[in-house]
Amino acid sequence: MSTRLATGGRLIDRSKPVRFQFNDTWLSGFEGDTLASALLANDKVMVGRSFKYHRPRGIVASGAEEPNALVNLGKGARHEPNQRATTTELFDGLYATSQNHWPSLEFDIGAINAKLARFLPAGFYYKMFIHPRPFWKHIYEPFIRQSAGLGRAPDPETRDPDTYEHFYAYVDVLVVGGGVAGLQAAKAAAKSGARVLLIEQTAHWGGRAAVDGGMVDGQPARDWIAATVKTLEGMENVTLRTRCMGAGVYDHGYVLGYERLNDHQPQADGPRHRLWRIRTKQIITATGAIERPISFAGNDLPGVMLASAVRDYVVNYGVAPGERTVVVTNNDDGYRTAIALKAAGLAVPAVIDPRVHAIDPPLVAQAKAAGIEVLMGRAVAKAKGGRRVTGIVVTAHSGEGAALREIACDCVAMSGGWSPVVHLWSHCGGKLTWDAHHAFFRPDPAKAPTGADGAPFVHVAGSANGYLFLKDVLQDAENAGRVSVGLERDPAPDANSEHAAPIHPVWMMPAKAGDDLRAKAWLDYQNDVKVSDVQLAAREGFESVEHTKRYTTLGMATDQGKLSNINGLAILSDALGEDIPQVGTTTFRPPYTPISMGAIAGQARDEIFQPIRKTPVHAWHEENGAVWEPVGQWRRPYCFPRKGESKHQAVRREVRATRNGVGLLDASTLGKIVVKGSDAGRFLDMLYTNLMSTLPVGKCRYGLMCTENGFLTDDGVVARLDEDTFLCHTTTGGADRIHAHMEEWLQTEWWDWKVYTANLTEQYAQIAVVGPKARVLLERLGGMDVSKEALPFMQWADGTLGSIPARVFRISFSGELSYEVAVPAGRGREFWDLCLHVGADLGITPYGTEALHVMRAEKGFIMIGDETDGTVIPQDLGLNWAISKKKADYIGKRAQERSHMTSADRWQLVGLETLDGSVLPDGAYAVADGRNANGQRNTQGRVTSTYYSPTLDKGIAMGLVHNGPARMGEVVVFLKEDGETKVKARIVNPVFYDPKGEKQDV
Amino acid sequence: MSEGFEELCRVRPIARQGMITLRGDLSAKAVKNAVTGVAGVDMPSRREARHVGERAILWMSPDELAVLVPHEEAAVAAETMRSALAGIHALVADVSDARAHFRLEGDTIREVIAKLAPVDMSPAAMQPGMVRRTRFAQVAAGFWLRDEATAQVFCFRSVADYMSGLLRTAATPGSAVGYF
Amino acid sequence: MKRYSAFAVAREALTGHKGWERAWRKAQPKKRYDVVIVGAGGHGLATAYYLGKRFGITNVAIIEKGWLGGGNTGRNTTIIRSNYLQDPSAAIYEKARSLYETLSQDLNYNVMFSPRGVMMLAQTEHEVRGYLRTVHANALQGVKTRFITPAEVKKIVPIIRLDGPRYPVLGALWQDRGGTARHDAVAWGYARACSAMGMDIIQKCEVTGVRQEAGRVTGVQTTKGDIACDKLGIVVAGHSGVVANMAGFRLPIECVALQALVSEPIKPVMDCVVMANTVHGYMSQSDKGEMVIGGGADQFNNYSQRGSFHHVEETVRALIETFPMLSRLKMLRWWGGIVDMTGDRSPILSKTPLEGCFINCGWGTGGFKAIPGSGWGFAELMAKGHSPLTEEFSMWRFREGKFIDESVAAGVAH
Amino acid sequence: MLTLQCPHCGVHAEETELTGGGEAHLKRFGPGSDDDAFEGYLFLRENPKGVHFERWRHSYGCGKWFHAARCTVTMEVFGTYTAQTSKPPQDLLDRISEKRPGWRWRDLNEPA
Repeated sequence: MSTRLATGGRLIDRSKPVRFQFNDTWLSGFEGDTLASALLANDKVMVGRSFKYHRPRGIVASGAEEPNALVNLGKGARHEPNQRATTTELFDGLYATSQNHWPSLEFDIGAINAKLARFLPAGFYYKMFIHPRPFWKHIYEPFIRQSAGLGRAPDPETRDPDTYEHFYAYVDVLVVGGGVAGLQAAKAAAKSGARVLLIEQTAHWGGRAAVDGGMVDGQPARDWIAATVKTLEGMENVTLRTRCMGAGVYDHGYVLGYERLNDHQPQADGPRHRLWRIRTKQIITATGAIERPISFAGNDLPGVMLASAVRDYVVNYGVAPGERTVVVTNNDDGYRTAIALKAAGLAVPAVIDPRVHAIDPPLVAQAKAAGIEVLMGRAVAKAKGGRRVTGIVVTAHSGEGAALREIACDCVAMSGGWSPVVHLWSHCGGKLTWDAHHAFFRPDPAKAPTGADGAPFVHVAGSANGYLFLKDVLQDAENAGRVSVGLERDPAPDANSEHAAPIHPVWMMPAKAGDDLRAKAWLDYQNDVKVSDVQLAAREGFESVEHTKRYTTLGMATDQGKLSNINGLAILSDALGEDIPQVGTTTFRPPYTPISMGAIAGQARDEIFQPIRKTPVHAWHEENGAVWEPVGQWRRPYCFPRKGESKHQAVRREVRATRNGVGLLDASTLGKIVVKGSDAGRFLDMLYTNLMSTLPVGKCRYGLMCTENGFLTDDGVVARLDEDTFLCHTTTGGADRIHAHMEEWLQTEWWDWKVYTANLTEQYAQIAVVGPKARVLLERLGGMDVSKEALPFMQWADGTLGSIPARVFRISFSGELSYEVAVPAGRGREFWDLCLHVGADLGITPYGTEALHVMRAEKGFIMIGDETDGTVIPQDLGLNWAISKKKADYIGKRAQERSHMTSADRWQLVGLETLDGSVLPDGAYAVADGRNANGQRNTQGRVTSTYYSPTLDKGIAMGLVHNGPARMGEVVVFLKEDGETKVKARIVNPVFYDPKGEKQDV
Repeated sequence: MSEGFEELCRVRPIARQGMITLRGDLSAKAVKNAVTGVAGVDMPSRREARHVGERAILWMSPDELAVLVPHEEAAVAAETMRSALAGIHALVADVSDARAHFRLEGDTIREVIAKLAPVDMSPAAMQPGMVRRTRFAQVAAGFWLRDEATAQVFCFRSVADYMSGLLRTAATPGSAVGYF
Repeated sequence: MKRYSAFAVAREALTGHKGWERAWRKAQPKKRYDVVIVGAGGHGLATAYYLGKRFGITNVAIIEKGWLGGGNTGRNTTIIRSNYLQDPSAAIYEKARSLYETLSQDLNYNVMFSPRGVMMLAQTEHEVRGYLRTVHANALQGVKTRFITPAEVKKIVPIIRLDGPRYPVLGALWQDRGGTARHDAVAWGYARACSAMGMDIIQKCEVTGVRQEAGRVTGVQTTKGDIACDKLGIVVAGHSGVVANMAGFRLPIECVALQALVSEPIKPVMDCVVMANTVHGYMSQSDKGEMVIGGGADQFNNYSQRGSFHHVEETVRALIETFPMLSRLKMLRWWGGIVDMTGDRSPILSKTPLEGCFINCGWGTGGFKAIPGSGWGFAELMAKGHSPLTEEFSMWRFREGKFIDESVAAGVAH
Repeated sequence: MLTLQCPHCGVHAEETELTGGGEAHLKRFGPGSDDDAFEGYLFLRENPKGVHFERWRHSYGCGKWFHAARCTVTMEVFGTYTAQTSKPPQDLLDRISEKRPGWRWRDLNEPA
């Protein structure tokens, strides 16, 4: 069993017990424990089930590479699936449950899959479930989906109670990894005075050296670490951050840092996670190395662990993963574990080492001296056990697995050698080189990621760079630190150098293991990928490493293959008879380990999810029950329903009140762009299809704008303020777009023209006073002459209304007598209230966008976005009157000369009236005879706007119809959504209301 | 927000800030005079913000300045500039009502801004007297440092509530970064 | 070709799966082929497959710079739908969708086509109108879609928040026979079938030049030697411009990076594809339990297969607002692909100025769903010189101003 | 995540402060131009795998348009310059030739 030792544990505080629950049982650990160490201390070795076969799974590692120990963490709104027990710091009241089993961890129905394993080889689902066809959707897939997924999904109505935030940091050097390499590299870089940020994903500095010891600068590693941290903390140009992981490296020195502020103290104030967006000139990745498992049969049994992890649990947490631990290693480092276990008073029945040494290297000798039996040239034939390893079978490594003896044990510590963590190096294009001597990929300094200046911007330090011994690590780190700030190399602090015998790569143990053993030798624990699966993939021609990965799902689990990639790759290259470097690795992608979606979204939630743009009258709309319509980021009132009124009833009331009395519209969102300069007229002539330069001062003119591709993009009224100043109104959506459009042409095409523009949209509240009684209302406000004589239709005037400075435009989008009044935004609400006050007895009625739409449709005015959709040219809309024939050029003119644009076959704008007076369905198409070559019904037109007209008490519509204007009076057939039900409509003049335009010009 | 924690910095809207946009040739004497005349502040050079009390001139772009004056003076000041620039190719617009302004006060203003804007807020890079137009989360905004402990942020009027929400969230108690 | 079936798997199980043959032959290029297809992605392989299946043209080589299916075919979010607005799009995407229905059987390879339904949320009045228009158009195009109410939306997708503070769900465009498929399987299934018909799939073979005589294509130069052919099909997505240059013509195409993301796997919570275009996010849940998410495209030319992070941020932000329960889930991995965008964001399946040379490209962000239809039509175009499916997708439509613009009904290409 | 220095205001702007504007140095063809010229101007693009000249607007900053010479594969930025020109500055072209001998872009061929 696994237990807490009586003494030891450098990271735990035995005076501070912590209570937590696992699968609803209360357990206790100590402050400083991880959930994993605490579980082991409580003899909870089996903590989950594998993805495919639901095999029992135990804790394998002690850090971010853990593939098995994933738990549902937390309750209710704080529930979080797939949390790694090895990186979860223990806190009081922690609640965790194991995953992917039913009904229970110990008894799991899904485990039947393990019995069927031979029937479920790699890629089996590509070969099965093909017949009968409907079964995939209705039977096979539902079953597969049922068993899919690991962690429990949060409740659908969950609202995350925690907050998240972002932070931008700009530094000269970012060091990722707080082991001795990171510390030394940071120190070396900081000496130059550069701005240095050092981040470490765990809560502790020092990395492996703090566990494995050694002497640096004549002092024990741990003391050196403490001292160095102190030094760095004392430097004002250095920032240190623990619990902050380097998640991803992007172009131009952009790095994501994932800081977990409160995961270890859920009740604390402030954000749970902070996503750092770091911009750095140089990066040093001191991300260490990860130990590899060894592929032998039964290597997935709970109790079979990485040797370094076993060591970590003993040294850091005073936890013994087992009472009798067999060490299996193909390199010297594994012996450290044997020695550490012995030192902790635990039994180590044997170290099994496939190598044979003439002279024992120091660590081997040390182990023997400690009385540990060392079996050279030997291998593990298989590990035995069920929910926990009970023993191993020893065999000759060179053989096929014939049993030489059995050794009982409850823990197996395996070391297959180390793999540098090269993820961050690779994210932005860094390439790797195969180091045959050490049997691992290391960063290829000749192929480093390059930055904006084309020079390398990522450096690697320490074991991440392939240096496994303290002395070399420190020297490499010193170099990296100095190089990153352009300094000469310099000797690093001295450390005890060690002699070690070379690793003997072992990709399958024993070397000649047969199929039965290979089918039980795991590569990817979580996804249940075995040696035999990779070999099958190779046999079937999946020769690219990417093919094999996807076919077998090797390395596609939540650990992204941190343990399995190299072993799997080696098996593949062996099966293909190629060298490992030829086969190559899969691509490393961000993030290094999974990061919360909350952190990615940051502050942007609820009220500040996205900006809401508000007009000066917004508050009044809100207070008066406006139904909102989002228009871009603006909110515009759709209508103002009164008590007991439906939206439709409200719209009808608003239309009638406006047509018969006076209505009030908040038009503040309309774009207002000032264009000034001696070339302003010339510029607007290019921008609009109309001739604007001839517009007299004091007058207004409706204009159309097209894209260079010929399509109608915006419309609005232009007012000439003085000889060289125009005010251009745009649609609500157009304001920013058109202003940018103007600046683009001015800056990039006609930069010698004398024109300045300014977007004054938000300087003014613009309020439309509309209806037969509009003049009366304004006259009551007083301050300026708004009579027909003083201010005729399509003119503007400056003055004051009710003592508020105002610019009044006599323009109409409703067909009624109408004034659009622009007042300073700061006084918009005042003006609005004033109108309501003095207009009360006139029945003044605020109206929303829907009434606006209805009234403009009754008048046959087009609406950008309804009559236009990016494929419509002004000529389609009967707007030729607004296209100047006098001009040689305007933006879009050339495009409109293309064959398809001038074709007689284009659909053109008409009015539509159903024969029965009903309202045509929105978006309906008019059918023509026959079908096209693809069997689709032929069409001859479509509805662009359709409304019930309260004024005419019938349905009215506009639409684009093939050759429409020439077909007045003709009846065409539209089809409803079902594609069958017919609606007959007559083609009519689009101006349904006041065709002569008398009402607006009074 | 729990008791015992202070906001990182004080965030308060500046109720009525006068602001005038000028576009023109900033090297032209007439332009300089017109602007410095009404502002009573020296001409700023590239990315500078010059201020005296509540009056300031902000460098907005190679051909644009923003003049800050008390709101009640803005209309007149704009008129004065216009007449001063009569016959010269320039554009003067009173945008007092088109913008919202906020003042951040406290010794962690750099941190609060660094949560929202992709800008190097280190004292070495961003010093009092500098102005920067950029992005605060999802909206265009600008800010300048009056002094080490006072920043002034401006954005469009329509997103004032959003900006206020951003700044207050960034200054939430317990969210100190402790970076600068 | 040994047929795949449960029985075959069972039989093999007893012999340690020793009897499986290669999914596709290892091939070295011959001197000459009737047709050479450049690009062994889904579109290229499907083209070759239908050349053989429909027109008996099997003396075909498919040459691939990297490994087959390794481009956008293996990088996309596997959405399959045909609820397009414009007739030409609806035609080719619906053809593709209907072929997907039986593709597993046709190829004897389980591509896991899963018609779980595709839902496009309408969150503004404008979007509602746009989708109503699409529904009407689809009815006439033979594409089965309907507009559903918010209540129906919530019923189909319980994890959705209908009344977000920003964009309440006003309804949705629903295509119940849309869904997803296993992207790799589509490429592998076509490759296996092509190989079985005697076609050569030549991987790690890069085209370095296009040979021509008197305005007619005669073959290609490759890193594995010259290969002669009567007809050449260029189906290389992001690298279309590069190969087109070799053939001596330019394209109305720009390449940008598009990203996709997956979360850690969780137990099933969402059984269809949801697209929220107003807030720019779309998501489905894979059979493994991962939430599969589509990100945005960069705004600059990019061949790096690395997108910019802010797209990930914007997408995730939008999805949390739409599905608040995602907030504590963790993103496992995100990656980029190079997508080829045309002037109207619709593809090009066309003859070229070089006689005998055809191009199939410009699928931009939405090519996977079209693979069978694209192959079906492009094969016909290459074999017969014309195809109703590809008629409107000519590379000359831009100079005529004859666009196929899907953005008009709030539609997106994904 | 690109950073480009705006030549107008000197700010090292992040991609999110900028708006991309596509290929640079397009010659506008208006009414009367032939179909080839117009199609080339509006649609046909270099789309090179390597050195590219493109337009950007510092839209969240000074609002000015500028040009950038950038490698579309490595994201290396060779330089930025104002948009008020029809041709990149010679010293920039020379710099590119130093770093990428034999580069080609439209008619801006590498000087022999």
